[in-house]
Amino acid sequence: MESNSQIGTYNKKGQKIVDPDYLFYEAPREHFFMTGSEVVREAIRRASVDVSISYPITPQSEAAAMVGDLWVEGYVGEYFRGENEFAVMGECAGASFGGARVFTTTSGPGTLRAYENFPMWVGSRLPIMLNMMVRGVNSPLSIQPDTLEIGLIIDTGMLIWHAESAQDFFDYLLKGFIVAEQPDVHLPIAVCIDGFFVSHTKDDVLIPSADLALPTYNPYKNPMPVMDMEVPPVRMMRDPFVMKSNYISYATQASWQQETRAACERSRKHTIRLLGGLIEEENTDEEILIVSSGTAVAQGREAARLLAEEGIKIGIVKIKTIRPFPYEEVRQATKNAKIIFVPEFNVAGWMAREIKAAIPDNQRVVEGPHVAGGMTMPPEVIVEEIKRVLAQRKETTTHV
Amino acid sequence: MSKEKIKINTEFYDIMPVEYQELVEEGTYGKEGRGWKDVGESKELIEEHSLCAGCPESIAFRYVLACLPNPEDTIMVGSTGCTSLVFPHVAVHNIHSLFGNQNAVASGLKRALSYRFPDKVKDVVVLAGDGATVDIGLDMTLQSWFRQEKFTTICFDNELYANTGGQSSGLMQKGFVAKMAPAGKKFEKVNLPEIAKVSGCHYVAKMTVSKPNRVEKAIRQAILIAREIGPTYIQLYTPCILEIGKQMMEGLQEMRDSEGPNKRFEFEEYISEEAKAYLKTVAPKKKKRKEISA
Amino acid sequence: MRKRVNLRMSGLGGQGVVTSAHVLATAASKEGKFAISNPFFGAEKRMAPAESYVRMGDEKIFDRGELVYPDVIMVFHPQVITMGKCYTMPFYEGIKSGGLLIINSDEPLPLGKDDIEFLEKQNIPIFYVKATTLAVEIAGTELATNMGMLGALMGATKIVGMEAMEAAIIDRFGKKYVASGGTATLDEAIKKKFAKKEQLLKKNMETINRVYEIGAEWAESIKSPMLV
Amino acid sequence: MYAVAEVVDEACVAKKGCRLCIMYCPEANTILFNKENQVAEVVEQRCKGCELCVVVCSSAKHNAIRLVHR
Repeated sequence: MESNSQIGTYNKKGQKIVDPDYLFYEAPREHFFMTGSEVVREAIRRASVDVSISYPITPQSEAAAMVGDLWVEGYVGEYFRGENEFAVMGECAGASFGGARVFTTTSGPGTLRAYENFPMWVGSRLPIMLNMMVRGVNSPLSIQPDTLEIGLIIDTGMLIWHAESAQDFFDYLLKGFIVAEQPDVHLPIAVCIDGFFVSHTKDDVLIPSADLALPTYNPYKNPMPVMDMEVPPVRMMRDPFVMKSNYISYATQASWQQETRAACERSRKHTIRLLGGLIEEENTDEEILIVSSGTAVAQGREAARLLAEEGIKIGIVKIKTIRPFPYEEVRQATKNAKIIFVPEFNVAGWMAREIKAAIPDNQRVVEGPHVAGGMTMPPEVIVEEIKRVLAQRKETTTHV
Repeated sequence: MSKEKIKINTEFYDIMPVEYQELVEEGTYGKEGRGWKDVGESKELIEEHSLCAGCPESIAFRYVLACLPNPEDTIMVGSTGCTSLVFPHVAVHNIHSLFGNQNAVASGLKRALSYRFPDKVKDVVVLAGDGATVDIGLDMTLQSWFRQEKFTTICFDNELYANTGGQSSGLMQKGFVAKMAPAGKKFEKVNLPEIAKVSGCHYVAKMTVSKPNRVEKAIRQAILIAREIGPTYIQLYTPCILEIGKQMMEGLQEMRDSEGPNKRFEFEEYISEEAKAYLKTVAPKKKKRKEISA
Repeated sequence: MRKRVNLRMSGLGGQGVVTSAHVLATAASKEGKFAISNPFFGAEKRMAPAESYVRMGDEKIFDRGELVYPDVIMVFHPQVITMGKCYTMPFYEGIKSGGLLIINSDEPLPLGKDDIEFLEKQNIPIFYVKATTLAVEIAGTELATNMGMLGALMGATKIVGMEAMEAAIIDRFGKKYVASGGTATLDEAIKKKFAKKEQLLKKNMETINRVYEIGAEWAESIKSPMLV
Repeated sequence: MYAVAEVVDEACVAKKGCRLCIMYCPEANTILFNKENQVAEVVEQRCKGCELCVVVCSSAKHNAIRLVHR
């Protein structure tokens, strides 16, 4: 991937530092059957993380605690429990400003409590890895899976990836560091999974040896000065942008926001290479498609199987990156579709909105089925919804 | 960072701002025994800023910057408020992230720097207003002390929210009529120095900035103790002359009026036993500061 | 065996329904089958309803989460039925025709007339097994109830082999395992009960083996197509 | 029209070690000590005219600084 003097050397734990590409594509992998929380532990074990800060909230608590074990074992440089999520994200920011590779996890109400930090991370170009194990955020209290949370962070400017399975989860965590830390990207990344559906579910995952690790983060590739008094300029600005009512300060703010958005777009080329594209297509020449992300795709795949048994063929489009959103890819993949179903685990239907905004003739999009508040979405429910809509459309066509 | 690192390539010298050139030529990075007496005869590590004419906070800023024992390896963390208008003009690396999370940011920063530079002294200093320290950020202020994070917290206490136009704050005096306390503030000025003592701070000082010698000694002790022992806290009265209805030349008098016996800002200092013992070990070596930080 | 078998385990917090689901799925995985297991997503509390799910089969499984249409339902405690301590009402809701019910009870439970009619109509046999009684008898602790239930399932359906099960048990109890609060506490209780880890593994396997025989005998006696 | 401070060189006692105006000026790098002439001097373009230097100088009875309009 890049020439790096660390490659081939050994870290304090005796892990061999290898080229990321070797770790991702060439190193032999062994089969494990483990929960999503354990997947976090195994990914972070190989990620050369300098600092991790945790706070308990279901369903991410187990993963966050296991990262603490890694710290005791010496795989993670520094670790502690912060006082609340707003503070934790501030502590992560501090560590990242100080040049550390930083990892943390959060869920649901914790994510919203921490929210103020995310656009700040983006504006400060801090490539922090945030693992979001999403769950319900509204009252009455719910600790159940619900993806509304992702819809709420969509426009913070972070890279947002959504993993479907334990395997995705492992790979996205490691690859996410690499993409987020590219000098032309250098942004925080949220690797999202559906809480419980992935975090607490035992699933198959192929993992390379624990004797291998990613190269450490090189903070001096940061497009912004690292806050360590090791590099000039020590004086960041001649005049502060803040609260100065003049055109230049507005323009500076605006162009910086555009630049961080552009940096997010620039992540495409790295992500396409590492994830094999921003979307994954299956039978997209069919007229009926399911397009979604995360567990909704997994359920969609099962629904496709059930429908195939009845002779109804449907295709699947899995969206891997919510930001940057794969507009062109989705347009291409759906160009033959007559009906596009967007199953979602939230009440808002943010994914359907994104897709509708991306494609022509968006009356083709059927928003749903939706479940929320932790409700499960059995494949049978998706099948029923697809059949209902198909019957309705047929009826409408007949009447016309 | 040594002064070497900020030296300007001769080819670019003429296009660099004059303030930067002065900083390279006359800045006090690495100077032994630096203190407020350097001002007027060297380039200060703070540049022209946009605070009000006569603002005592500006005086405090000058003293703090002049008295940092190790500015070449000091990183400051600020918060939102009047102080955030000054930090862009400060010649040490400094972070503004959000309002109230300054002690959280400093915790992460200090730990990252200790991990990355195990053999180097990297001082972290938080400098924020009273709203940031005591109201919105109190949780993180206290928790960083509970966790014994090794950095210094300096609170510029002007007893109100100055930058937003004079609203009441937790450090405002009881009975003071201000925006958002239209019938007078209902509860006592929060006694953060006392809270700091029981929350694990090893050095606590409360004063005005009317006496630069005293400020210098406090800053120096607080930073040295934080480096070796644990958290330290300094509360400085920096009245907002604008919001308390004073003329721009009256700030100094206001401070002097507030520091007499039994007044709100009567000088108070607390040093933990552990910190006292430590100070004894560094006192004779004061002139060999370089060795300590090496 | 069916191409895909979905199992729902209903019990009370502390009985090990989550552990047994994970162990069963791990065993299936070790046999080269595809499997996915997960608990019901709640804040499980001691003696409050608890549920977990296992899906296993010959092709890759995507489906996850709460299992609505099970082939097999295992009831770990009579109160799931008698006191309605269950997330699903009635407790057999969603069960597929030709499925199987395994209930931990020393004697048959007084099911309602409608329930009995439904289960008969759907061709669903009920296997009552004294899992807790046997666990106390063999392992000396009711905490081995879940092992008894696994033995009953294996004996009745041959869903996974004994070798894979043993490997899964070693996976779970033989090394450091990170569990959430309540489970971790119970793990400690079990560890204290047995002086050595080997003893714990041995007693677990003994319980499974003994109840397996009972399950196999029962299956022999009823000859249901599901069980072949 | 802006008011800025101006040092009356003849009256300034900086050569005797006085640093009152330099010390209490709220602005950085604004009142400097001129080593050559041994007096305080004001960098006019930085001065905001707050008059604090005048206050401290006159209360010490040196009366070496006054405000002038530029």
